[in-house]
Amino acid sequence: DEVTLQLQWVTQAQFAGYYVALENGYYEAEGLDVTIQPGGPDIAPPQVLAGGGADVMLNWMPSALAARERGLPVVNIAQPFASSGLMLTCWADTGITEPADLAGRTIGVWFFGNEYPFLSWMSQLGIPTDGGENGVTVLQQGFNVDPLLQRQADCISTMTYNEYWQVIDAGVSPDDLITFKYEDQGVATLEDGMWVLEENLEDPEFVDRMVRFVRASMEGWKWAEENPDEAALIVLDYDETGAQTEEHQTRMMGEVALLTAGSNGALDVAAYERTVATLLAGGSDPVITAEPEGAWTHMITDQALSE
Amino acid sequence: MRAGLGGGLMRGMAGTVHHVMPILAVLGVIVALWYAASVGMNRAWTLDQAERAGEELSAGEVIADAMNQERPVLPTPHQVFAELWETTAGEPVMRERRGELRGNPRSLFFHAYQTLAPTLLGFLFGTTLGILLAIGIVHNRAMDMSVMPWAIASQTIPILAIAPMVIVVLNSIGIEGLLPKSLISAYLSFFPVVVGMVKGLRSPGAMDMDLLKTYSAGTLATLLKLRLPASVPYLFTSLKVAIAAALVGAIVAELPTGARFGLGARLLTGSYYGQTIQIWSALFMAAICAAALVALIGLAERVTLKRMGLAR
Amino acid sequence: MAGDPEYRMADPATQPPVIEAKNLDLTFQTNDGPVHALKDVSLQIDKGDFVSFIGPSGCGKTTFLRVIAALEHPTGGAITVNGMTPDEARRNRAYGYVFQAAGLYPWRTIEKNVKLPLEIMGFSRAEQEERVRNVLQLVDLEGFGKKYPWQLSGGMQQRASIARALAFDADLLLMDEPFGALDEIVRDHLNEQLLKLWARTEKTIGFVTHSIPEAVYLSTRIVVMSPRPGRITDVIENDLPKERPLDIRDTPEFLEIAHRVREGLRAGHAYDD
Amino acid sequence: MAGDPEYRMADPATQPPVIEAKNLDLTFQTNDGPVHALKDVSLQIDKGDFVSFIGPSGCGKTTFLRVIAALEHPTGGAITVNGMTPDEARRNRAYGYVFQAAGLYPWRTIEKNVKLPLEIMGFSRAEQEERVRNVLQLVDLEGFGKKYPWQLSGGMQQRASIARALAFDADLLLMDEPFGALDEIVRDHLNEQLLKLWARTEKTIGFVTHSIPEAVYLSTRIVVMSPRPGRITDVIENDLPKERPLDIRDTPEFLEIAHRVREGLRAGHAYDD
Amino acid sequence: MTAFWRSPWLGPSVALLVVLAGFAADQGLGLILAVWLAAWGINIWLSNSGRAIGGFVVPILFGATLLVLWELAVRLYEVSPVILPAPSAIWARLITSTDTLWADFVQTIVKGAMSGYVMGCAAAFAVALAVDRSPFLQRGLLPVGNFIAALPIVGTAPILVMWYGFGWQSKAAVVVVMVFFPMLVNTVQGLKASEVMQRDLMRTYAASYWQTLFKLRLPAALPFIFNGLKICTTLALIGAIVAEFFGSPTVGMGFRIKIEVGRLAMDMVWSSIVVAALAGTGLYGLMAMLERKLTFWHPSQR
Ligand SMILES: Nc1ncnc2c1ncn2[C@@H]1O[C@H](COP(=O)(O)OP(=O)(O)OP(=O)(O)O)[C@@H](O)[C@H]1O
Ligand SMILES: Nc1ncnc2c1ncn2[C@@H]1O[C@H](COP(=O)(O)OP(=O)(O)OP(=O)(O)O)[C@@H](O)[C@H]1O
Ligand SMILES: Cc1ncc(C[n+]2csc(CCO)c2C)c(N)n1
Ligand SMILES: [Mg+2]
Ligand SMILES: [Mg+2]
Repeated sequence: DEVTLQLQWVTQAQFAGYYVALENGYYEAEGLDVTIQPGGPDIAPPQVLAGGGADVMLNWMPSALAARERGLPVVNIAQPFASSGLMLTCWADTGITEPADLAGRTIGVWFFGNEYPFLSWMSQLGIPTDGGENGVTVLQQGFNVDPLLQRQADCISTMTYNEYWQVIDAGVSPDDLITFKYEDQGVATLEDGMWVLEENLEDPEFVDRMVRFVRASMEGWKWAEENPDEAALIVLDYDETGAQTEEHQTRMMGEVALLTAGSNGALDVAAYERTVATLLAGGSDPVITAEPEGAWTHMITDQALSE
Repeated sequence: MRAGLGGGLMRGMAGTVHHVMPILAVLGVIVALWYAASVGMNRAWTLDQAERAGEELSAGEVIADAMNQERPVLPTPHQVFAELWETTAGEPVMRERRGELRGNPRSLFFHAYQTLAPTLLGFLFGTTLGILLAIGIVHNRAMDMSVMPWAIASQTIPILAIAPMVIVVLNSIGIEGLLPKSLISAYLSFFPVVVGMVKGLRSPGAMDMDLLKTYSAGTLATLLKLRLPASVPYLFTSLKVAIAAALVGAIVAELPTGARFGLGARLLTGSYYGQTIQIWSALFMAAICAAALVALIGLAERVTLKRMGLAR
Repeated sequence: MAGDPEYRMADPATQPPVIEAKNLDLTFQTNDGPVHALKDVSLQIDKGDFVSFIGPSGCGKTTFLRVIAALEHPTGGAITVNGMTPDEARRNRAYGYVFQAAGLYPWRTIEKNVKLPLEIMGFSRAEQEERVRNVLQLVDLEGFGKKYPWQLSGGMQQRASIARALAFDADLLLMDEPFGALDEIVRDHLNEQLLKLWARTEKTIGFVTHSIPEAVYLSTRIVVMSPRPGRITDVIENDLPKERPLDIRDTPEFLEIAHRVREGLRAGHAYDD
Repeated sequence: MAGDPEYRMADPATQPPVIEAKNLDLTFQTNDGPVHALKDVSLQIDKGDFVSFIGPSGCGKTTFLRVIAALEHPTGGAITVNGMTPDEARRNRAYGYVFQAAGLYPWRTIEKNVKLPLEIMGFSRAEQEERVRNVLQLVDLEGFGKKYPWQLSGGMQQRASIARALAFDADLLLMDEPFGALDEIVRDHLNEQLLKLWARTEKTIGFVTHSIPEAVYLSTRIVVMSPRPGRITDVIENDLPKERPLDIRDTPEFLEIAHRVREGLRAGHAYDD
Repeated sequence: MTAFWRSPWLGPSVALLVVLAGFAADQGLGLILAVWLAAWGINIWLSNSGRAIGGFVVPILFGATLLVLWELAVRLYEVSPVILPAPSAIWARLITSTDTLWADFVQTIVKGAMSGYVMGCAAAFAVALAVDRSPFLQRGLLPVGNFIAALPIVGTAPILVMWYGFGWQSKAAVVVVMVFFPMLVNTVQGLKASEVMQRDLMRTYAASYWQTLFKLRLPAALPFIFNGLKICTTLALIGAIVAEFFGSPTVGMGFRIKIEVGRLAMDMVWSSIVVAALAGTGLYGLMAMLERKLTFWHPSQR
């Protein structure tokens, strides 16, 4: 049986579990022929899903729930990432020590559906996001750390497992930086869940395929957590751009393992509700306007984990 | 005989020198400016680092460091060329992977090939479409009035925005691989051809047209014997712009196909990981390809015009 | 001006007139007002006629020839060619036209330029070669077939364009100052050739020239025109015998006709000398 | 052929020769082999001379004029203009050149086309207007100044290009078949005007023509050329008086010279009739 | 035989056949084909009727047809609005978002594209003159210049954003790089376009370089220059918009398109595209109008 998985970023250790499952034959063992499609800054995985280009997508929950409200009914079937790796990284010498100091600063934010957690956070802090003395000036940050290094921004968005280390690799010492993890600020949202179209779940054959897919994927994740160095090498091997370095991927794998460690694949309902609460609190322009219904199911993970 | 041969050789060499010297001179100036700019732009970082480490650097040390950073703001020429060299000459184009011989993702040649294939195919599509549209526009008033404004509008649609949709839609009906990329290439390259060819096909003078009228030549004969030959200089000018556009199209199209391989993917991943040297070497490879393609068309132009007796 | 110059009796035994123009008017609209290029022009040309048009520059000779060939459309009056509209006649490939300027296609060699109408009219390869060779010889351009137009002198270009118009056998030849750029000797030579061709093939020829002797030597009728507005002021019958050696030009009959033409011409000019 | 046609005694009282060509050679390289356009051409032209060039088409008349004007460079021999190289003379704005084809700029009206050299040579506004008016009148184109070239007949375009060359007072006028597309009457008129201008201004004129009477009527010397390779076969002195009414063309002296030119010309032609 | 294909009935009968074939294959397809061919027929009739309104009505009718077809296709085949919204939905969104769209327009088109367009074309023009003037530069600068101009925008945009910041300046820089090459190629080609005799005339006047340039070569080059200017209008827009994908403040058409794609608000995306298309057509039209005024003498304009 064929399954196409749409990643939400280029091939990197963030998706190690899936590559491991592919490389180690876990998918094959489940009778699956899996294609992994890398993503990129201009690919909206929900769109690919809607267009029939993939069976499953990985997505951050804010973006997926927003899509759901826009009339694309997607459902979370598994959540390998237990916690969020998103954080804000600032220059320490700007004098920022706590979130309230962000007022009046220039901050780089990822858009493309990834701005929602930030906007919620700011609205909880009561800081306007349209510039000015007491507000923050938001820049649409390209997906690298140049704005910080060039000091075009005082803070930028980073992932614990990737961009933060790029800043460090650029020769900045951790002491020169101050970071705010979304987890610590209580505004964390779930990342990298597996989502499918709701209508497909009515098809038992599809459900069966997904059960096997999730099971094999989680097997891959657990192997990757235990063998981070080998997992990084496997990812490296699948990188067709030839741009990745072993050092960076190994470290990324280590950090990612921390985020997936707490998950067996089943969605943690409490975390889900926290995410929804954060998103509903989105201030003047909330990400979602109403509590979503049926946006997740344990049907797949229940079956996958029971056998 | 020998003298003649030697003389010919000497003249050939003199000719080469005559052509290469100015290029070298200009290149020299650019490289010098480039080094200066590199040092200027990378210096801040070196000084920042030194300050944080509490060191004092001499001017020489600052320059040396600024020219050899690992992630410079602007890499120096020698860094870029070293990278270019390593990723072309220093890497096999193919490599063995799980018993299969595949393209080696660390070879820039592999990526260049992945980009050039859709470029050429797209250029072919685009040029053909452009010429056909121009022919239609010149011969049919309804097309002239209705197609042109919409062709213009089509070009103002930001390609990067619709490329993903195009790819998604094509993927969902089972078209993937070379074709979607080529279509985006074609989309960017047809327009300069339309504009140039409409002008070219309309360029014959009144008397040239009248002559054929007295023969009662049909539309087709007029097209073949007069309009097309007269449009050749316009065609080549457009083709040069179009092939560069086709390359850009192919690179753009690589981003929403999941940035897997090709020079575009290389550029992009380079930029995610802040590897400026990789960006610049990919950029150079792309420019080398474009320049080579443009030069190729220039050559075709010169040969054609000469054969048509139009080069004087 | 000779009585009613516009009409003469058509010989009832012959075919209908090749060209019949009645009260043609043609006005060009330009950036500074209309130009009345033809006014009330009536003329009948029969099969086998050799009609010369002569008149000061700008009097509408070219315009009239273009109207005949359907390259320009009159703003008033009526014209038929072989009983059809000029447009229909054109579609029947009735015309061989020599333009006032050579108008060779720069991307074609001389040979290929001459071949152009033959290709369009679908002559066979062999026939094309044959005809090209013949006409290039006729205009004394053998050996220049492989050259490009810009490699030829002005006169040679014009001869090439004459060759091009002669290459296919159009029944109606319209020639706009074909021999303007040629020297007297070549001109005499080509005049003779043209007369021979005409006598042999019974073509109808409309011929614009600035040379009075040329007009008198060649034609059966001479149409004198005058400018602003362009109109026909005189039509002179030329009853010299059809057989015309070059030295006919020294006979009193010849000089007499030439004199009449000159008088007609002078009348249309502003200079009173 | 008359003795040694190439040299004649320069009047020691006058200035050095305006043009002095010695053994000029010019070969064009073309796609099918070299063309020998000028071979061993030697000629001296003094200030105030009016020299006509005549010869079969393709014999190198245009090429020779272009060499004088530094538009073409000889592959052999030497030439000086006013004691300088042609290029230097050109930089001193020694030339007024009328090309064989009109060559008007399509984006300029007739008036503006005539104004072109005046603008370049920095005449004052008022002077420009004045001169344009004068020369347009001279060539009988008053009232057409505001038209664009393609709105004029062939002859009118040619007259415009003559006006353009006359507008500024170059000492050396080079005219390549300027009157080719004009009818006899206009041509006579312009011939007279040109003679008057020449007599009044002492210009030196090089004049290509295909008309033997025109050459004889206008010039002080007639250079007969012959093709393949292009060379000078005869130089005929014309000792008709400087004052030349139009009917001088019927005098025996005139006809005698015309006859000599015709003989020289015929010798260079292939037709033996 | 010739009479057959000239017959006025040929077109309509073929059209009818095509429509029938379409219906046979698929109802929706048949309907779409019918609308298309009917509108096309009206267009041909209108444009051949030679009426003055034709020039205005025909393109609009053509566009309206496209829109109707689009709407039909979306409805008949139930295309998901996250893939392609219907024109009616786009219109609804467009008229309620004019403030945002206007701000984006000013940021991207007026500040980014137009300034870059002017600078880029002017620079290319100046370089073309220099290159044309000096054979040394012609042989040295042209190949190198071509090479630099061939650097693809997706690569240069991030770098230029890094150098010139997130504001419109970096967008203008991208546009400069983008329009440079087409303008250069066209201008250089145009400067060679004058005829030999026209140039010879100038030589006989011993006209200076600048005189020849202004009085002969530039006028003769205008058709080519306008070619470049026209192509560059659309390139400038694409450049400015695409550059915003690589970093921008929170305003601008590229920014808008990008974030709204992420939010799957395709109606807003298309609203921005509509604005871009209108702006591009307007700029192009402006250039075409200027061209008509200044090169009235060129055969292609007569
Ligand atoms: N396309 C045009 N637009 C405007 N006016 C024109 C056009 N063509 C010709 N004319 C005008 O029409 C008149 C007649 O021109 P035509 O070319 O017929 O003269 P012609 O008798 O052939 O002169 P020539 O002997 O000089 O060739 C002239 O006054 C000319 O200016
Ligand atoms: N640019 C060129 N390239 C090659 N051959 C040329 C070129 N220009 C002229 N020729 C050749 O040189 C010879 C002389 O040409 P030129 O134009 O001087 O003749 P001409 O005497 O002016 O003739 P015409 O009276 O027909 O104008 C011709 O055989 C012509 O083919
Ligand atoms: C289209 C798209 N682009 C970026 C992200 C956010 N994101 C997910 S992983 C990652 C890189 C981490 O190194 C980023 C930026 C997204 N969700 N979707
Ligand atoms: Mg005429
Ligand atoms: Mg000549």
